[in-house]
Amino acid sequence: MAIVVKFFASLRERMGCAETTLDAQQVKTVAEVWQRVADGEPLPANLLMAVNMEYAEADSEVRDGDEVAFFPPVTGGAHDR
Amino acid sequence: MAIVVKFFASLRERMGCAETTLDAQQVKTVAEVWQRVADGEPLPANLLMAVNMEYAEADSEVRDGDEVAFFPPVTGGAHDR
Amino acid sequence: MIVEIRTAPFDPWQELSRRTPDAGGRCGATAVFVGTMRDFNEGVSVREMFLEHYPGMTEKHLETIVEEAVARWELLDALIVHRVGQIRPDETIVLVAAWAAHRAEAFAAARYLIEELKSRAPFWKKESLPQGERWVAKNTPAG
Amino acid sequence: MIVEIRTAPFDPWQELSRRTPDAGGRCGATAVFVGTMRDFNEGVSVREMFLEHYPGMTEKHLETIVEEAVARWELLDALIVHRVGQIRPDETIVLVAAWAAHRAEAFAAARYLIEELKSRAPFWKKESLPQGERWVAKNTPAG
Repeated sequence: MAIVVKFFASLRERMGCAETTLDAQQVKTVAEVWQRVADGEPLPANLLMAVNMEYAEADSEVRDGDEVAFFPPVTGGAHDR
Repeated sequence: MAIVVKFFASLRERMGCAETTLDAQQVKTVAEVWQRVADGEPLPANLLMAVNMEYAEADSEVRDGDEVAFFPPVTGGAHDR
Repeated sequence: MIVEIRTAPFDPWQELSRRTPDAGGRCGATAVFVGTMRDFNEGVSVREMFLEHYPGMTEKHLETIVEEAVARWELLDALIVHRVGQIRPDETIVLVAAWAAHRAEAFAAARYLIEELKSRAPFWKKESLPQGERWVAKNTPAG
Repeated sequence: MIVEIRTAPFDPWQELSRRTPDAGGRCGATAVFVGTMRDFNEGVSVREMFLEHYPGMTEKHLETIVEEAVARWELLDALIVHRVGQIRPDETIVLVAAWAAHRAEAFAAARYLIEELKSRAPFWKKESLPQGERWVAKNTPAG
């Protein structure tokens, strides 16, 4: 199996891709996932992370079959303020 | 002309009438209107009063052509608390 | 600005469908409150109620409340529709709505409309209970 | 409890007509908030916006928010319907509703639903301005 990595919104555009996969043996934490996909760019301070669709932290563990996501701060809801 | 006097809700039932008229020459204030219509019963402390559809006080003046109303505390709005 | 007293049942969502103002891109937030008749009040079962009002004064009073809300929160529009007469459980008693640019104003205005309406507008409730009729003595606190 | 993501325009009042729970005399209060797209944001004219979400996580998150509100205010029911994709001015972005016995709970729950949704749920806005597109950097305060 593998780890699926997803990017959203402005980060998706910047990465030039919405989704990639990693060999699970190469990574143990979300931070390590970021290192593998970001070409050595440090983890942006305000980036949000999720593992299996729950918010996670940089040191959260990842395992084979997990879905890891990175995205900018949320800006949803109504366009009312 | 004359002064029209109205009663609402439990007061209307207690007075046995929804509306009566008074000769305007006999009364100068809301309190005097009450005295004429209530057979000498003192003005109940929590009774609300209006002159020409605006809330008024016992000592508010009344004039020929005015509409004076007496009613219990309001209990309107939704039945939700 | 709309204030209406109704003697027949009405559907609040149909009212809102008809009434939503054409705000031309300026309306970001609509807050709505609907009060419905419950079949239970202060521990007793209520089969029906009669809501009395003071024709003329009640409308005037509701209009004042709406004008106050529109001015205070710079609303695009506001609405009160209120039932009177015989009302049964699950029927709508009151609908209030506030249209604003932003949600804080819309929520605050809708809350103001319903609280002012309950504390000041001339309406009186008489409940039909299994043991007979009773005038409701006074509103319990807003809670 | 209903949570739905929509890719096409929807009418909030029609949704509410279809969804109003049969509360059997127990519902005294319904509070509703509707967020609509404005054509102006932070001083610039907005012609259109694109709302991105995280399919799966967004729904899961909204369901959690609804469950929290229902538990905390003992709601009879609650609802969130949210648009995604290309959205034009005057179209509905979000509808939240809370059904309760009493109005204080209904208002508090509706407010909670929309504030939590805005601060935590995975949605991202990209605005189409006369001078080009821009991702909205972050939500301004609830105010």
